[in-house]
Amino acid sequence: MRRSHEPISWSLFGAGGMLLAFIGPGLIVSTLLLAWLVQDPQALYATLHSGLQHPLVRLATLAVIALPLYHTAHRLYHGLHDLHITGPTWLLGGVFYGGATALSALCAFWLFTL
Amino acid sequence: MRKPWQPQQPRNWWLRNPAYRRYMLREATALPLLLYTLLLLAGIVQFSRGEAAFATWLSWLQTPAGLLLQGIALAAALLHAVTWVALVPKILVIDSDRLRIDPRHVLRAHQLGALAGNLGLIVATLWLLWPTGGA
Amino acid sequence: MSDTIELAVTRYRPEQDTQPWEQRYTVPCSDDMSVLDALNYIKDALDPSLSHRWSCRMAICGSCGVMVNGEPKLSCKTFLRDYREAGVLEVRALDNLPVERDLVADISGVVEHIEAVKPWLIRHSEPPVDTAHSQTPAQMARYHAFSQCINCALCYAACPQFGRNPAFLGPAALTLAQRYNLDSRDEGSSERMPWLNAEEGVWSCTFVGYCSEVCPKDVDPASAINRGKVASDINYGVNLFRLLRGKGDA
Amino acid sequence: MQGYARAAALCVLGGANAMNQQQADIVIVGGGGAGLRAAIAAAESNPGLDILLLSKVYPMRSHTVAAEGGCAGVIQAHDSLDAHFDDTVAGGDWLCDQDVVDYFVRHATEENLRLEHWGCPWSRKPDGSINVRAFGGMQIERTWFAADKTGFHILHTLFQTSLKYPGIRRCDEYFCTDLLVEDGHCAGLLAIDMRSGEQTLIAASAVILATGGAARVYRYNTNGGIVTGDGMALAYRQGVPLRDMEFVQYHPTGLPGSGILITEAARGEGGVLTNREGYRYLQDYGLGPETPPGQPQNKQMELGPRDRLSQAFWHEEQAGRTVATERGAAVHLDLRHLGEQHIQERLPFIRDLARTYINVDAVHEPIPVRPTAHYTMGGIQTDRHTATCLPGLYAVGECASVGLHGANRLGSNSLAELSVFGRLAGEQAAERAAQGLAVDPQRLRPQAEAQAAEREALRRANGPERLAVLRDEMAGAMEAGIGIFRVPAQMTATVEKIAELKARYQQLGLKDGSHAFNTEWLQAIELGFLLDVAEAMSHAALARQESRGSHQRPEDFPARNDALFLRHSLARQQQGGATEVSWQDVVITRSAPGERHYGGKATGEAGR
Repeated sequence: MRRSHEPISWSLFGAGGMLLAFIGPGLIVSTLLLAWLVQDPQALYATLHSGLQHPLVRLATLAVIALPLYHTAHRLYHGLHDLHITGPTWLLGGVFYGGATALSALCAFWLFTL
Repeated sequence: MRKPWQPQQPRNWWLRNPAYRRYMLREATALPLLLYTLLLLAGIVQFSRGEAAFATWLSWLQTPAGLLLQGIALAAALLHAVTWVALVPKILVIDSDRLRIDPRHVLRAHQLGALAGNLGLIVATLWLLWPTGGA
Repeated sequence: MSDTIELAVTRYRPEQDTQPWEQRYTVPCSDDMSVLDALNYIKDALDPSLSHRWSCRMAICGSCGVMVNGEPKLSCKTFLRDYREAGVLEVRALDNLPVERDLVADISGVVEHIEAVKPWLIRHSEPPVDTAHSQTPAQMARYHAFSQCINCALCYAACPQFGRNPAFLGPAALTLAQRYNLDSRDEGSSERMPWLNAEEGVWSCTFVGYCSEVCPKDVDPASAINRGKVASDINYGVNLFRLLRGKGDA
Repeated sequence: MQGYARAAALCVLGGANAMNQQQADIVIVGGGGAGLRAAIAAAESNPGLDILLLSKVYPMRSHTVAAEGGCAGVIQAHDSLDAHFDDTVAGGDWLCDQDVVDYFVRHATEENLRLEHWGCPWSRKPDGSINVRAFGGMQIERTWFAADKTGFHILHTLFQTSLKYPGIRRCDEYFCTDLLVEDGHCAGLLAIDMRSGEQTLIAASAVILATGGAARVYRYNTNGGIVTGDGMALAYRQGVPLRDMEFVQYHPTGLPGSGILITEAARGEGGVLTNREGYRYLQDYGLGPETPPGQPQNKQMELGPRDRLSQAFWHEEQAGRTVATERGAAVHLDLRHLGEQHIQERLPFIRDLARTYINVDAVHEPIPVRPTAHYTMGGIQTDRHTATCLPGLYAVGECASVGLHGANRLGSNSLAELSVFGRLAGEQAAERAAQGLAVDPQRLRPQAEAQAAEREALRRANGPERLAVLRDEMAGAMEAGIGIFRVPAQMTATVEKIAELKARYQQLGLKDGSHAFNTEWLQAIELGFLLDVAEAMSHAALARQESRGSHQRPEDFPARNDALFLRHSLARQQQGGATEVSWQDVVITRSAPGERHYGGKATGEAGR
């Protein structure tokens, strides 16, 4: 029996799922609140900007983007299998997990070059 | 003289049973959550491009499309949170000679954690908005 | 006793039929009649050519699994009274398995999967013949639910991933591997992990969870498999660490 | 009906001569506890052997799976092998072969421990050691248990353990129809591959029959549909005697209607039996004095032997003191005083069964129960090493009569028997196989083909008689004539009825002419087996003119008669088909026949 490398993606999926369960709904309510309540975007920008100076905050922000990316990519990748939508593994894996990785890397780049 | 009938799983297998439909709905939460995550990612991009760009992103949030996406994502996130937390005690089982935690406690801890995490985030946001916002 | 119910049974006779078809039977319906009683009534009184498996009629031998109105059920533990409202009972062979004939599914593939995972107690050394291993009730409780599997294969009929890919070891086999891995007397988990670690092992499972819903013995295979994922995950990490130190097995 | 005609035509065209052929060193018929244990023993004693385990169901479906209460073996410090010996011999009303009982009690514990080493989840005490419970007729607690699914766990442990021996291969869902005898030796068998309907000749140096009991000859029984006496009939047809067939155990607590088993462990744990008036009637039948509910005393009241308890029910029913239920007369098995926690821990399956099948929650209501046919004490006559008089043929488990149970089996002795004698049978067969006594399958071919043709003829039979009708008439006749109490006129009527049914069986007509998984065909063959077993039972019952253990003739021979009948009955099918009953002496080594003491009197006996 050949060892599967699924543990990597499953771990990321699990971390993302847990994160989404713990802060997902709260996060969405928060952006809705932003949309409704924010009256001074400049002040908000400044507050966020100063907050993001701390590397741990940047790391946490990266996690909030990257882990849900992996989580959703994992579910959608398996969802295609469930829907009998097939394709070469390298292609589908590349699109979903590669996409999540690429976007996470970009996110990291933007965050750490602020 | 055997000639077994080989059934093929139909593509729409998941429509045939309520349990499967619930499963597919749970899995489908990933789509709006992905789009929402991309929206957040866009926020970071805009943020990195400066104040004005960030304000634009904030205005995107208020467009009907932005609100719709957030509404669907909120429903998805709630469904995800409920189904996820319910499954945790079946996966995370702490039961060894040295340490045993009742699965009910594992469940309760995660329920409280999710409640605290989400409500805490909302409170924090409100607190963040208060001085910068109107009040 | 004029009370009756209709059974729509999916027939398949390999020597005559090219594909399954439906045959309807009207059977008496009383409060304590099981679907198995109805099938035996058909066999004895209406149509001896109907084939189905059964034996113990007390939900312990695991022979009589069929689909009843689309759900995998032990026919001996499913009662006509619960379908009076529906009027018609659709009975067919277990889903996801080849159909040998009528309601007889070919479970040989499932049994092969069960055999594959080394489902026996593995010890480095045998204990003396006149002593028992010690095992406290708490240690037994750790695997006890997973040892209750009767191999009825309802969980395989419930599992869309097995339906999609019959190479998937599936709920009962993986649960049995976990049953021994979690037994305080066993020392063989390293021999079973390769089966869990494989794509066809725990990693084909997407936690649909329906296997645990249909299990007539409350075994909870979904939990067993997903705990197996945690075990496999840790095993992967340990193996990676060993590889990096130049003595891995992958 | 056109389909049937077309199928029949196809069968003729297909021809009956497409016979498969296999060879093995040992072939074991039956994949229950005894068969699996024999296979493992053979593989362990000689790993080079080719052992074929053939079963008409997947092994884990075998009826061992339904045994609930437990498995005997002396383990407590204050218990002794002598005590187990005495209980077994007295329980069997001195019809046990005492050398066999001696061997059995000496090996039972060892075998239970071996099952433990193989992973059997025996219930434990808080300190992690083996727990035992009280059982009927046993003076000290020595019944090992795995909650109330002991047979299930033993069977699955053995099945799973058997998988690790490369020497053991299986033919699952192969139905053995005939034994093949060449030069006075059992040289193999003929079987139907149920999935294809093809006949298979299997040649072997040794054949072990481990096919289980035959309680399906009765209308109301605790047994699964597969328990049809196949092995008994296979041996009987080869002239091997069936021994002590008149002794059929009625289990005192089956569910009314279905006969589903409610384990004796329910009483071992402290459940009590009451009649319509709520009175614990067992004290009126020599089993008293009444013990406090929930505090069972060994060998008293509810922990008396099964034959006595079933007989007490019969008397209560005659006196009109039973409870009328919609499924017939019953008494109440009351567990309520044990409390939910104890019931859930020790008797979860019983609670589930009662809830599912009669909508009674044992925690809140008493369970209605009645005696139902449960176990055949008799079977294929073997010596104390499981060999039959036909060289090369061994028999073990419920299908065999090794001489252990006598006139009444004690609960929990039969699960231990599977291991103790299953192992012995496997080792004996391995020894024989090592001598290379295999017959060339080609030589068996002519007789195999002749027998296969007979089976084929049955598949195409188009007489007027209906399978289900014959089966039900047989079951009714056995219930009436060879039940808990046996009355001469009814017994004679049953003997005649079985003869009539055997004649009508020749006029059978089957509707299904197909090959693949043709269960009508298989059931017809099973009915043939059942009728042979019923014949042996009824003739032996008629011949035993005394009352002993489970064989009670209150009208004509109400007492035990050691002078004439301290002997095993041997029912043998003669060449012409007639049944002849002869007698064999019982082996008595150290326990002279005495009175069976239960209830208050048991205390005196327990000391010896």
